[in-house]
Amino acid sequence: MASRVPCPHCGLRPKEEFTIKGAALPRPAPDAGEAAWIEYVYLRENPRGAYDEFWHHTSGCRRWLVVSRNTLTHDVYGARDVALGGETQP
Amino acid sequence: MRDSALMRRPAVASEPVRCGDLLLEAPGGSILQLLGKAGATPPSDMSLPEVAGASPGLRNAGPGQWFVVTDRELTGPEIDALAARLAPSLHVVDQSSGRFRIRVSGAPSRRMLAKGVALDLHPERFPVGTATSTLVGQIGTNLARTGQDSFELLVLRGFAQSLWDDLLLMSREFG
Amino acid sequence: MSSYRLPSGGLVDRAASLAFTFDGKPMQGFAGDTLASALLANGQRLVGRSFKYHRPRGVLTAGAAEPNALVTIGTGGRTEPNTRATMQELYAGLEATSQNRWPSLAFDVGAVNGLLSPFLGAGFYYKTFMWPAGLWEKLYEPFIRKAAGLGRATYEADPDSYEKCWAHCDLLVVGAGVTGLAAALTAARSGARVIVADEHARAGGDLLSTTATLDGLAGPAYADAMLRELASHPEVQVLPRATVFGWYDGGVFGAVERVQKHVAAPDPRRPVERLWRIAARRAVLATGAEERPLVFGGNDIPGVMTAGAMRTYLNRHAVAPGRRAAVFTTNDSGYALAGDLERAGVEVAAVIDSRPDALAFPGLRARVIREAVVSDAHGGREIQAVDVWADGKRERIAVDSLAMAGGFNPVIALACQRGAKPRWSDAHGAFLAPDVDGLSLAGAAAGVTGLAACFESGVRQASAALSDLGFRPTPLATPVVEGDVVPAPAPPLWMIPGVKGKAFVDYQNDVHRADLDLAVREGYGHVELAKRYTTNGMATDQGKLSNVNAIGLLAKARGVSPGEVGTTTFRPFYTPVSFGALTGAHHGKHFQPVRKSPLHDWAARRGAVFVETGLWYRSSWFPRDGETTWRQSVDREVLNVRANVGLCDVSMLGKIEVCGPDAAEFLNRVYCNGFAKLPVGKARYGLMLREDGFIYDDGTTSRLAEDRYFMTTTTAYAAGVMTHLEFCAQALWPELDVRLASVTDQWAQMAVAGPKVREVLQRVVDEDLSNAAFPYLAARDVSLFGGRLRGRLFRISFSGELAYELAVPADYGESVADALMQAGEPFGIQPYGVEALGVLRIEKGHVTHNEINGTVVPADLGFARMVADKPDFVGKRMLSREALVAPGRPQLVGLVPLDPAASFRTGSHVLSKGAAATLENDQGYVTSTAFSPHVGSTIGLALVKNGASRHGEEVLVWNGLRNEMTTARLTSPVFVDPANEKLHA
Amino acid sequence: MRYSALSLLLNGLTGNRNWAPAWREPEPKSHYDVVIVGGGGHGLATAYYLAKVFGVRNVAVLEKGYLGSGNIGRNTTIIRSNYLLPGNNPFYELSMKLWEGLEQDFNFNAMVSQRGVLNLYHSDAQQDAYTRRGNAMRLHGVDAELLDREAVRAKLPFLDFDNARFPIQGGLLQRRGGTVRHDAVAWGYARGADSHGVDVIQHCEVTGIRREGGRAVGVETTRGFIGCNKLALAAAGHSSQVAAMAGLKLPLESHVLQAFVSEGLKPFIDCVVTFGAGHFYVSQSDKGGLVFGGDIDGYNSYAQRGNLATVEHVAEAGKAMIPALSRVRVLRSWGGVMDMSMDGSPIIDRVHLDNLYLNSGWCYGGFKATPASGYCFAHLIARDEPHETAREMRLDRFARGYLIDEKGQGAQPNLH
Repeated sequence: MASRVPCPHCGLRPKEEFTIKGAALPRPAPDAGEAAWIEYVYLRENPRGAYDEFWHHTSGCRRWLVVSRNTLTHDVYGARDVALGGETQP
Repeated sequence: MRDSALMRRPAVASEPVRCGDLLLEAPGGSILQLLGKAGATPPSDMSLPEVAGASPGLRNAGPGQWFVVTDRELTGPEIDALAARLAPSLHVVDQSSGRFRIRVSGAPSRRMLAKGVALDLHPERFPVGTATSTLVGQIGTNLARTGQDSFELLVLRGFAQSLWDDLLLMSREFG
Repeated sequence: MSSYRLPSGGLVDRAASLAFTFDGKPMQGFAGDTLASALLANGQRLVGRSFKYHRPRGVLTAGAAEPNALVTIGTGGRTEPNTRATMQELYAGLEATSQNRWPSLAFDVGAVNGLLSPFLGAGFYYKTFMWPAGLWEKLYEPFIRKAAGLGRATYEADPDSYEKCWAHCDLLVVGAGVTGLAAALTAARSGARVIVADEHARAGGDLLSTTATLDGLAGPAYADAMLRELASHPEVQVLPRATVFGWYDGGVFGAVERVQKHVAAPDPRRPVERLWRIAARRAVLATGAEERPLVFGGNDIPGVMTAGAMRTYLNRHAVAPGRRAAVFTTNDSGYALAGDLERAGVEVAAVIDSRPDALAFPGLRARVIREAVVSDAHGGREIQAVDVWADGKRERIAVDSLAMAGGFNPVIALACQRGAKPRWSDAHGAFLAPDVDGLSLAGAAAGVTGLAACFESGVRQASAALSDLGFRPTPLATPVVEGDVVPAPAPPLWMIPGVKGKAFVDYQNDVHRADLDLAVREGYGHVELAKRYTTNGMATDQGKLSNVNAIGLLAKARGVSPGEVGTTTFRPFYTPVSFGALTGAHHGKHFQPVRKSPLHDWAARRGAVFVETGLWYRSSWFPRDGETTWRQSVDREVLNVRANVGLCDVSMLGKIEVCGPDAAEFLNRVYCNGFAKLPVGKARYGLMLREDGFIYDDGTTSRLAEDRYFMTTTTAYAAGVMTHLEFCAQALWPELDVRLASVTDQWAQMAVAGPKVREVLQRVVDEDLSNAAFPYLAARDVSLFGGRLRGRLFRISFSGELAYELAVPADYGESVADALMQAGEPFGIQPYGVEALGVLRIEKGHVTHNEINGTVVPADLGFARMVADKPDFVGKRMLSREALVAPGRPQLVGLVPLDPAASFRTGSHVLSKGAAATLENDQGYVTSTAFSPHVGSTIGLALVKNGASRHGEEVLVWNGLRNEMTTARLTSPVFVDPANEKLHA
Repeated sequence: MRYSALSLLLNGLTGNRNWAPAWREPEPKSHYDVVIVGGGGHGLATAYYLAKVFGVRNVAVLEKGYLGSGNIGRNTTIIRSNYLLPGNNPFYELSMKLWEGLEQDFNFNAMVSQRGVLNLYHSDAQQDAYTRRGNAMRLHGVDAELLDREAVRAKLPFLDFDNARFPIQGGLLQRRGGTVRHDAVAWGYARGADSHGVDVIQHCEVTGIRREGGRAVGVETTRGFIGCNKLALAAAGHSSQVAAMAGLKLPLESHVLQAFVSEGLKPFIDCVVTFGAGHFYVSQSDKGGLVFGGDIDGYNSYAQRGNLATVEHVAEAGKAMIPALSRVRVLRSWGGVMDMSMDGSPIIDRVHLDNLYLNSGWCYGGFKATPASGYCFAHLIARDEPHETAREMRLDRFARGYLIDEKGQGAQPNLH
């Protein structure tokens, strides 16, 4: 995928500028049950298709993005700043 | 020790280098990093009166963050004054030693930089006055276009010599 | 050896004669020749030996698909095996050597394999060589390996340089034949940014070998005119000698430009190859078509080549294929060649046409044999005759060259590299690729035939792409083409009757027709299995010529259509790409950038020995005259710190400025220990966990102001911690107002340690450094040199001595370090390196990433009480899992040998005394070791099951790798000053 | 039909027209004792050992593509048993021992070639880590040798010893490691399983798992419903999809790992070497191609194709290790889809349904594990008891914290 990712702050940037973390999941509340936490830390839908993933623009604006893309076709639908939003399409 | 010789030693001790029409320089001066809340707008008063005499430039460094670069080295009180005025919306971090500034100018600048920069440096895509952070080869930089054929790069001090050497290598064919 | 160069014509420069050698034999060619055309002009038809049967092979094509004419070019570090003679431009002094033969090309012992061929069919090796078991590596395999392979690579380093470059365009046109040039010019005139890449030295494609005219101009002249206009557009870049080898996601194409592969002595200021990453908004694939060989017996004998190749050598290079040729064709294209041959004075013995209804070709003198095939070619190192089957009769015709015109395979590789499936078209008799994701095919690559139609196709596809992008395209008018032979589609001829000899499908891998039959018979009939079982399509040409023929033959054998058989997967690289090009300038010392401490030169001046630590170079130790081993230097440095005072460069520790009104709350959540109440002016050791509960990193964080902290991280994890903090700030708790800046490079940081440190430091620092005024863990901005410089001072200690870390702006680091050394001279100050620092910290029982290895929790390292009872911090919830609190976890201990003269090494395992050396008995492992001058022996830190409760136990330190066994005692991990009196002194 | 030198000779003399098919192409039956989902190396090996060792012969292997179309045919063919942790080490050594007798066992020459696997180290810290690992291997009786710089130089003089950014200090050598012709492993197991009565069914995609009560009673496929007493999943790369059909969410991400082959060369390098200062490993195939690879691309993917940046990183590391590679040309790249697990180690376990068995999470260790994976999985299926070497490869280890984390990277698959 993702030879280039549409950073909402920097525009299309090559993959090598990014650090990828994995599924863009919300962190459970501190007092959520053990099951919720184990699911958050370890279990993954791992879909074959549409997927939201955390990418960090390490060599660019240093913002964490949620990159929406397709794991089968490698189409990138868009990327938004995890805190600021601002979805951009490629 | 109060009389010790205090010498500023920049990361790369080099005279300007010319490769044909290309010129590589290290202008020195000061570099301040401004930290705002993500989403903040740039400092409203662009004149930066505290450092006005140092011909400051403002460089985008990601949401809510900027670099101020000056050709003259700022004094502690000048930085303090600027920090005081910008507080609390912006924190000022002195990076004059932490980043090293390199100026590249001359007609082949864009062609030379394209060897390391994935950005489209076409003047309509990356116009004069724009700055952004990006890789030059393997090294992260803040790249600004200061003129049609001139660019400035800010690089972590520790990588400055490596970047300088890389740029010389990239420039060889123009010399 | 007679010359086959025609007396006139062609695009070679007869004024520029170039001398070269083949297998040491001097030869002459002209500028404009490829190595292949020059060899043919010199009558050198035998060029190499095949992979398996070592059969004589010659030039088969005139392009990138060449499977046979592979030679080694150059000598020494410039040796390039497997170079396609058809793509290599001739230059003066070129040295070419044939491959896969011994002792010589003409007499090759390996050719005996041909006699054994009945036993060497597809997959024979899977069925034998199994007995006795041990002989595979010893006997069979070395023999096979020696016989296999093609050219021999050099072990010498490459003297030339390479580089990479990015390029951006609206439209990328791949291929600069008539289609590509028409597409590019359409785009150029529309104002788009255009890149045209062509793999050949000279753009023009078939325009360079056609005898047709366009608007009255000869093909080459017409191509040149188009190129001239392209060159006049500032936003157009034409890249000759550039092969687009891959289409990657996000509209990125990879291309290799052979910048200086056609010169004997490359200009050192320029690369020999340049890797282009082309980001294109749209692309037009105008890559043309490969002519399909015909699968008859002996179709590999030198002198047999594709008709298009023969025409190229004839018309473009002015090289006759022989004196008496035959053309075996399934379509009209063979007639164009036959006509050109006759015009050039080459006798055409026959045109053998597989169709019953072939039309008469005006002006052709040659005999045309209809509804006929060539069943076998005969000859050894050159073709001598062909057997023609017609009307159920065999006729032998003497020839010295044979052209095959088996129809065309559109070159669709790039279009299909990203998952698009080619589909079989009966109408075209070929596989075609769909237009996908902004890439469209034009001209012969799309199954179009004829110059005019290809031109139109290029214009049309470019116009469509430009419209998509919002341009108003300016279509070019199609030129008037005269004299072009436009072959109508003809059904492919897969299975030729009457074949007696080996009929090759994959020339280079020696896969012949019977191999495919065998694969089908044995259950490997799926196209992918057949490929893997027979190796069809796996040679350096990646099946450019063989794949479609193999599919046709598999279809015949299975009784289905080629479409049902389907193709194998198209993958990069379209043609092979050198490591050099893919590497660019990043090799040798430049493999990775160097990161240098601001005190690097300072340490170098003092004789430091440096060691790579990640990208950094760190000063390891500072040898003095008379010291012969590193241990002597390190022991001295350690003792000097304990007795006097030392200075160590710790600038490479990660440093992060954490600012903002919520910085305290933020830190309280990222560290597992409490940070909310850290007072201004104080430092605190902090432990950061991962969300899974294991320790991530540690370091000291100081509160410089109410809303400003200065965090340090380990060197190795500096970048990772910064990224992690940004994740916490942006993704986990965006409601917190916290701002982060990496200041690692802003500060030169020096650890100054030892009982005499205060006196030394006080001479440089303006503030009062008395214990009362600047107590243990004080951390403040300080003024230096009477107010001439500002710095930061932290009273923290990694060595266990009374110690400070002083940070000053990096550009002033050397001056300050010099001043400290000068101030410390009366107190015996010495610089010490990371080795001594390591000894000091092990003596003190301080952990590093040797111990924080990603599998330990705070309690394992004795930090259980640091874990704060607070509502939330990263890692809190996973920390209480069963295995993380169960007994038997590895715990940090110290380790001393019972015999002080004995030693042990890091990485040794710990066994209970008397226990057998088995994995089940493994008690743990040694994480750090050092010779401790303080203890007087080697000491170590180890992670041992329940170690904290086993102090005093004797164990065996087991290093089976080196056969070193040492008896040792488990101890407290703190070897010096367990009461921390020195820290507070 | 038994393969032997004699059979080769006789068939050669009769024009190779009498070779029998290597396996049947059976129609699926309506019910089997065991249905294995996935006709790759692990699924086929499982079927082979179920039939041959454990006497369970009424078995079907369902493969959605052609036989061996998954990672068994997409890897870099390396075998080794140089593992650190007790949860892995004995398992991979079992695999090595099975490799050592495999060809005679299944009568198919898979070209098991114990040419040695050398892991280079470039720093004291790496030497320490390899010392710890080598000693763990030795404790289990696995061969391991620590070579110093000069010993490495004597073995491979063409590595960069003079101009390297990260100088080579030495290496950890496992002489019994090496390479195997990957496709032949699939074919050998398929032929062997078939000869013991297993139905290997190609082009049969599982589209659903039918459950009744707490049991899986069969699978819906593109060729109809197939019932079973026990259902075994061995679909690495796509484990999450198959497990989801049974309502199970796994601690896995699917990632693409690229691999490469160069043009064929005369013998150039005679063992497997891994670079310690970057992601690169290389060996040479019997055909002469240098087979090499590097790190995963880093993002979740099912596309079996990779990114140019990764290609460049691999090449850079390659030339940094062997400068003479500069003018060697890379022929082809491809991508395999890995089950990357949350601790970098595999899962062989019976899961939440009584008769559902899971084999997944192989990361990039899948090929070398093939024989032991098949053997241990067969053991578990046949006996409902984990094999002693695979006891720690449980699914619940993540929840309970008994991780098998060789690299200590934690719950982030792309770091393993």
